[in-house]
Amino acid sequence: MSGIAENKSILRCEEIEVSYGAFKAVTNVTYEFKPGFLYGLIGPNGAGKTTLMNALSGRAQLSKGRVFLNDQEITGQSPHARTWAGLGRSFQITQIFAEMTVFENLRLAAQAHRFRLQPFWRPVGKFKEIANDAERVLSEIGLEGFGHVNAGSLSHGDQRALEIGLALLSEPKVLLLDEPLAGVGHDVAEKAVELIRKVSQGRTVLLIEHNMDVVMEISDEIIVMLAGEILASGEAETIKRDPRVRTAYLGEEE
Amino acid sequence: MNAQRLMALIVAIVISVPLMFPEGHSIGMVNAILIWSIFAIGFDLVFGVAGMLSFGHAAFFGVGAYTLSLLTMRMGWDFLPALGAAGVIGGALALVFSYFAIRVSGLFFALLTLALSQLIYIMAGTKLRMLTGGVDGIAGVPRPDLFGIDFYDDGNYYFFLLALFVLALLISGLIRISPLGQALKAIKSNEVRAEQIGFNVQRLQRSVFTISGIYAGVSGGLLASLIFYVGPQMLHWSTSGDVVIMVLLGGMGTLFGPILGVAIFEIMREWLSTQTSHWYGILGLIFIISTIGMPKGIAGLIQQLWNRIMPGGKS
Amino acid sequence: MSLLEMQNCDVFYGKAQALHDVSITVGEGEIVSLIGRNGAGKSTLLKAIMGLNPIASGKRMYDGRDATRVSTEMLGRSGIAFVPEDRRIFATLSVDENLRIATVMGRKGAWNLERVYELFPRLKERMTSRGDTLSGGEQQMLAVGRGLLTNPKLLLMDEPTEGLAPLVVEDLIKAMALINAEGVAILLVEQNLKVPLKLATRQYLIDNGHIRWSGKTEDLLAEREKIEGLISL
Amino acid sequence: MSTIVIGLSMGMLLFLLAAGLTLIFGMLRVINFAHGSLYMLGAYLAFQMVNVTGNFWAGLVAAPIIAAAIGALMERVALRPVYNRDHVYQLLLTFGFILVLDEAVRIIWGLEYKQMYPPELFAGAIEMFGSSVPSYRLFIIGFGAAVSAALFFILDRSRYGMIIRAASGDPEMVRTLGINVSLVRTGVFSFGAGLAALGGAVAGPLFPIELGMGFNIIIDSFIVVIIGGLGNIRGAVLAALLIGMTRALGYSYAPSWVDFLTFILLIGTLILRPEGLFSRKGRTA
Amino acid sequence: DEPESFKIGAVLPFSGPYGIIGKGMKQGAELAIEMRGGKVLGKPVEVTWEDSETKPQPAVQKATRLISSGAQMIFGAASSASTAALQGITEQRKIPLLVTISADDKITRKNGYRYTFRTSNTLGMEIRMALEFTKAAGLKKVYGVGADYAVTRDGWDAYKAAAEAAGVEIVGVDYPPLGNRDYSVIIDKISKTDADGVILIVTGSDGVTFLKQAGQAGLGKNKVLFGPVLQDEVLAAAVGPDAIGAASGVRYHYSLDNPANKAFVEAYRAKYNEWPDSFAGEAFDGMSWFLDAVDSTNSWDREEWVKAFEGSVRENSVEGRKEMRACDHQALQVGLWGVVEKGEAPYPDLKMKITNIFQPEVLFPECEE
Ligand SMILES: Nc1ncnc2c1ncn2[C@@H]1O[C@H](COP(=O)(O)OP(=O)(O)OP(=O)(O)O)[C@@H](O)[C@H]1O
Ligand SMILES: Nc1ncnc2c1ncn2[C@@H]1O[C@H](COP(=O)(O)OP(=O)(O)OP(=O)(O)O)[C@@H](O)[C@H]1O
Ligand SMILES: [Mg+2]
Ligand SMILES: [Mg+2]
Repeated sequence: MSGIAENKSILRCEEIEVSYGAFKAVTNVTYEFKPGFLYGLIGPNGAGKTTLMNALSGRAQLSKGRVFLNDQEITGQSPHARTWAGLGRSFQITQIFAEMTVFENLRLAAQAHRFRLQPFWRPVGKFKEIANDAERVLSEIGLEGFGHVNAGSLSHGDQRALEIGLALLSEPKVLLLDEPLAGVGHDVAEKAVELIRKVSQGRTVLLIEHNMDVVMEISDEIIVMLAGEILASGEAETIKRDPRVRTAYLGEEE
Repeated sequence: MNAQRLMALIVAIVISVPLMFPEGHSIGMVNAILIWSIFAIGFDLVFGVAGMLSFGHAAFFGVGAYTLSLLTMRMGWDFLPALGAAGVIGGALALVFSYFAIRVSGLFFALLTLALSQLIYIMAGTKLRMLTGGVDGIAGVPRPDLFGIDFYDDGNYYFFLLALFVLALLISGLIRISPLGQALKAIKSNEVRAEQIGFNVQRLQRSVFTISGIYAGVSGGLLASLIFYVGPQMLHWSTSGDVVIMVLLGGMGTLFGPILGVAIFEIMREWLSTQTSHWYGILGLIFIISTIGMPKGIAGLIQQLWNRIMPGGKS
Repeated sequence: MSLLEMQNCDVFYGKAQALHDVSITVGEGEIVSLIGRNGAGKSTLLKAIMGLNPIASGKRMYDGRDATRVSTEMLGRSGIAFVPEDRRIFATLSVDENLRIATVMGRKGAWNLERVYELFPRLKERMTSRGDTLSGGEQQMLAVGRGLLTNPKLLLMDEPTEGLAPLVVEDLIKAMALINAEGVAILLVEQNLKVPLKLATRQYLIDNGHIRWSGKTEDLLAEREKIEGLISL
Repeated sequence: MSTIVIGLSMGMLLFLLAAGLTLIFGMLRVINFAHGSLYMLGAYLAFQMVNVTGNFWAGLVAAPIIAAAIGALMERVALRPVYNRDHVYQLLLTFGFILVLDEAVRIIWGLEYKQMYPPELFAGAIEMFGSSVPSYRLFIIGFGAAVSAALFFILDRSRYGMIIRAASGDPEMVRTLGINVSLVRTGVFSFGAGLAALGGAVAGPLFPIELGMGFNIIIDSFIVVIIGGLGNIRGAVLAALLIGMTRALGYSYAPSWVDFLTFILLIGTLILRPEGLFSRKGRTA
Repeated sequence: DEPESFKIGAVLPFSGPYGIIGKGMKQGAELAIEMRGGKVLGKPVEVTWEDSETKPQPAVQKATRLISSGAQMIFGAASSASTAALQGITEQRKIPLLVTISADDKITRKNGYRYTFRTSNTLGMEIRMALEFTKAAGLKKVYGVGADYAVTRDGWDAYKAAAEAAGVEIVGVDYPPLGNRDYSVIIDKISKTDADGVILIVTGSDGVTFLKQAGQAGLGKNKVLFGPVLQDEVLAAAVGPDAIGAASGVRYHYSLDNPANKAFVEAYRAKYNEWPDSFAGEAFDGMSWFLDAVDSTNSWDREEWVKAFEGSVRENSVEGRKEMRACDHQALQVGLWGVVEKGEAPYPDLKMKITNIFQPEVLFPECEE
């Protein structure tokens, strides 16, 4: 178990529900996330994992329930306000600034984090600190040589790495990662896992991943969703053995 | 030197024609180019940089023109404060528009701004006619009265306009490369991501919309004083259409492109119309051909030619 | 006889060369896999086969004929299907429409709507939802289902298991084996090596736009060390 | 009561004017500002046909066909190269079309007004609810209903709508399915152009046929398209009827506010339900 | 130093829907110059024709350029908005502006624009003609329809007050928007009233649309449709047979029986092979008159021209006597009123028949601000 284990929760959702018309993508989810923990969120396709993340980060509207960050209620706040409050995320379907270079992508994230009001009286290049932030993360995500490449022409796997980099730059207390390893080559995946481990130091991470080897290995606690609800949660070993999880998601082990 | 500088040079040449030929007949046209350029530069902040297609800028342009005219003619204000007020009112109206319009995006944004500005157009022509002079407008809009210079002389007025133009260009150039400009580009590129990294998207959009409303208000006021007249035609959506066309023709999202677009548009109007009575059709053909042949407008073409002439000259 | 043959292909993005002198073949009814690290050029090659990336030099032979100049839609009509890595679901179409559009050209074969819904029951549940509201995994299923519904002779699959739950991956692997058994050739790109190792008979290893190695799957496992040395860096 | 009949006819007329735009706008995502010019062209073509053959119906048939051919040409030559660019470039293009079409009409038919009359069959007026309603108005109601039914059948029931919607998002992917996207696009644009001309031919007997006649209807048509929901034929019919009724009532009680009412309706729709008042599904994400 | 030539800058609509106005005006003015031997003050007249696009900005821009390249006078602008815009620049540059079509009353007013002269009708006088017609035709109940803008509203108010004073009952009034597309509801509404006359204060295609639709509903059968500028030959041709019986003010007409007009019509038909429309007639008239006034000064001083023109009287204009009132630079003249009737060759199928000629005394009030 990593980080400072306090009893107080850093992120908490109470009976939240997200519905689209008659369809409920998330129902009645209540959970307390403890500071410093790395949570693995698993479940079948369409179980509502991404939607839960959307609800936490403000992209999906709640039809019921409340969300707290650091005991402050953030229900109804916009995504950027939550980012400012310390909630960062990556997306399952890559969201980058495709027409801009990789460096510019990162610099944007840095500037969004540094300035509440975006200055308009000085060229962006004159702000050394944000360039430094961007450079640092550029090497952290292993894209050193690619600073001047247009983000849109990166290969799929490299775009996934950039995706994480953008989330990191807002220096979040709570980091939500939606399938960061999808499409990342198996050789690089090990490095990526290391990266996740590293960035989870001192922060809370919620990780959605279908790669069971990774999830089981690095999670402090695992949450299983099914049909919009939390089916089970607990340590890796318990979850692995849970018959309900096996039939709904994992399948029989070879 | 790079393509940017080349464009700057072309712009500089076009706008300094009156300096080289002070007796020429081009001053009136260059003055109009300067004024429309201010409008287009400001418009491109919204259109080219932030990626919002507005069909409502005619409202800010026209309202600026009315503001200046009414304040100077009916309230006895001096020109400069009235011009400032034109900018303020243009910006304020843009801010009001943005509260309605920013809730939707893309084509819906374009049509909502269009509808809002048409409402103002209709108002000005009918219900507000006591104020606006109705369909026939108000004639006799004054020019500045400063330092004892006769600005009613187009040659002198040119310098006044040139100063404002340079100022407008500098401010817009700075905004583009500032963090604000970069943030706007980010929103254009990917709104979801921009919001997630912490940009207050709506506030940023509102602010750039307001800034360009100020540009539009000021340029509208200037146009009224250039032609001594203001009328509801300036509020009509086809005025918004004109500025869109100019910016597209010149190259959206570039600093100098919109100016080139304005220049071509105005020169075409002046020159072609003296050549043939079929100039509308020819202008149409030019639009069609340049859309097909110049994917990024004149600015793009210059960039492309530059790259061909100076291979490997990456900037 | 080989169904598809790419001969000495070069592909560029602008001035940057992404594929160098690449040659591969896929036999009738064969599963071939293409592996390589991120940015190696796998997707570029699949798109080149589909006619979405122009081939600067080299040849595309399909079904025994020179198809270098054949357009994407003609390739599609003559039985090549493409499941792209970023899914490319039609956002404004419903799930059902996303599938039905693949049947418009009416190629005959074993696949029809019912069968796809059987393979991915989840899609049936979401039948009327718009494509862009689907979860990532659901979109992946949809992309695969759409590819199948054209009843192809050759299926190009770019990371088809990305984002799928383990159970669904198993179903998909079974389905691929099945359709292969029905005579469809598959060219498979996968990061998750388990899948190609299980399914493919032959492997191509691509790195930096060059084919570095090709051979039987058994050989790949046997010569593993030597092959890893072939990959740059 | 007669106001309702007239309102209905105004609505159907609006629908006929806007149908081509809905189609092109909704399906190709092309903001065809030249719609008004095609409409005008349709009126002139119909006039010409009537002049030559003396038969209204000949004009009603020939005008759309010729305009469709011109539309196909426009699409092939000019629109095709710009699909994969930002949609805004189509603005410049369609503005160009306006000028060229207007010039062509000016060269061919000159500046004088032209006129057309309703066909014999619908020349008179019919006494209804204590007013005499021109029977041509009743023809418009019937004809509009027939056209909308046909369109509904062709578009919503057939797969063309589906293909076009898919292609407007990702044409490349549609091509991989073996579908000839450009052919479908040409078809849609040319069909839309034909519909615009049909609108012009139907409107010919009601309005002066003149060079400026296309300009005003663009905005009207946009309003119908937006309120109805992009590319939604059923929505367009309902929206047109709604606006027709609103206007008819407006003209009876407060004529000078008619334009306001229409715009307020549009603004309200855009703010409250940007996907259109009559779109079938709520928009998601 | 005298210039080489007498330069006239003409700013008229040539492109777009109003091109027809520009064409008529150009032909009329050209003939006026030709018939005086192409000379003024002994120098050849040189006209530069510019397209105003019916928009104020291009109009002013082009006028500015014309002036800076030496134009001695500006001729034109068709729409009142463009004319108003031109007044700003001509006043500034002290260049005479000759207006022969724009009808907005504000263009000529007491102590208004020193350099603007209008030789053609004002809307105010045309409204008064409509009033005189109402009385002459014995209409008792009148319904009004006006395009919704300032000039028409003012005109209507004036008409209403005077008509009521003369014992005419005003049944109702509607102001549909300018550029209105469909009058059918209003027509239906009017048909249900017992009005015996309908005054239409609309121009151009709005009037055409109304008459077409009114014809289809049979409105004209028992009501007289009339208006200050409702019809002329051009517009009647656009309406078709439904126009027959509509009564309207006429700005100029080729059928006027006086020697000057006969000469003009003959020359015009010889040169252009068509009947002069009111744009051509008014332009011819204004241009000849102004150039005569210039010639009479024998001077190149524009102030002299202004002085000569104001107060000048033209006994033999194509419309009879005209007098350029000094106080507001508006030409006093008779008002022509006519009705659309079927025409026989060589006349067009539908032509105006002049039914009334009203004297200036009843049409022009005292000069007022
Ligand atoms: N905006 C929306 N409108 C309608 N339905 C939606 C919307 N967003 C999500 N859904 C539905 O909600 C369900 C849950 O989606 P979600 O993306 O949360 O799944 P997930 O657990 O992340 O799955 P995966 O592992 O495939 O990514 C899906 O069935 C999806 O179709
Ligand atoms: N549209 C593009 N424009 C320019 N360069 C591109 C483009 N797409 C890919 N590239 C470059 O071509 C190379 C090969 O990319 P490709 O997408 O084929 O890799 P890949 O093997 O599929 O990788 P991944 O496993 O990450 O999907 C990469 O260096 C990439 O940056
Ligand atoms: Mg998900
Ligand atoms: Mg790839």
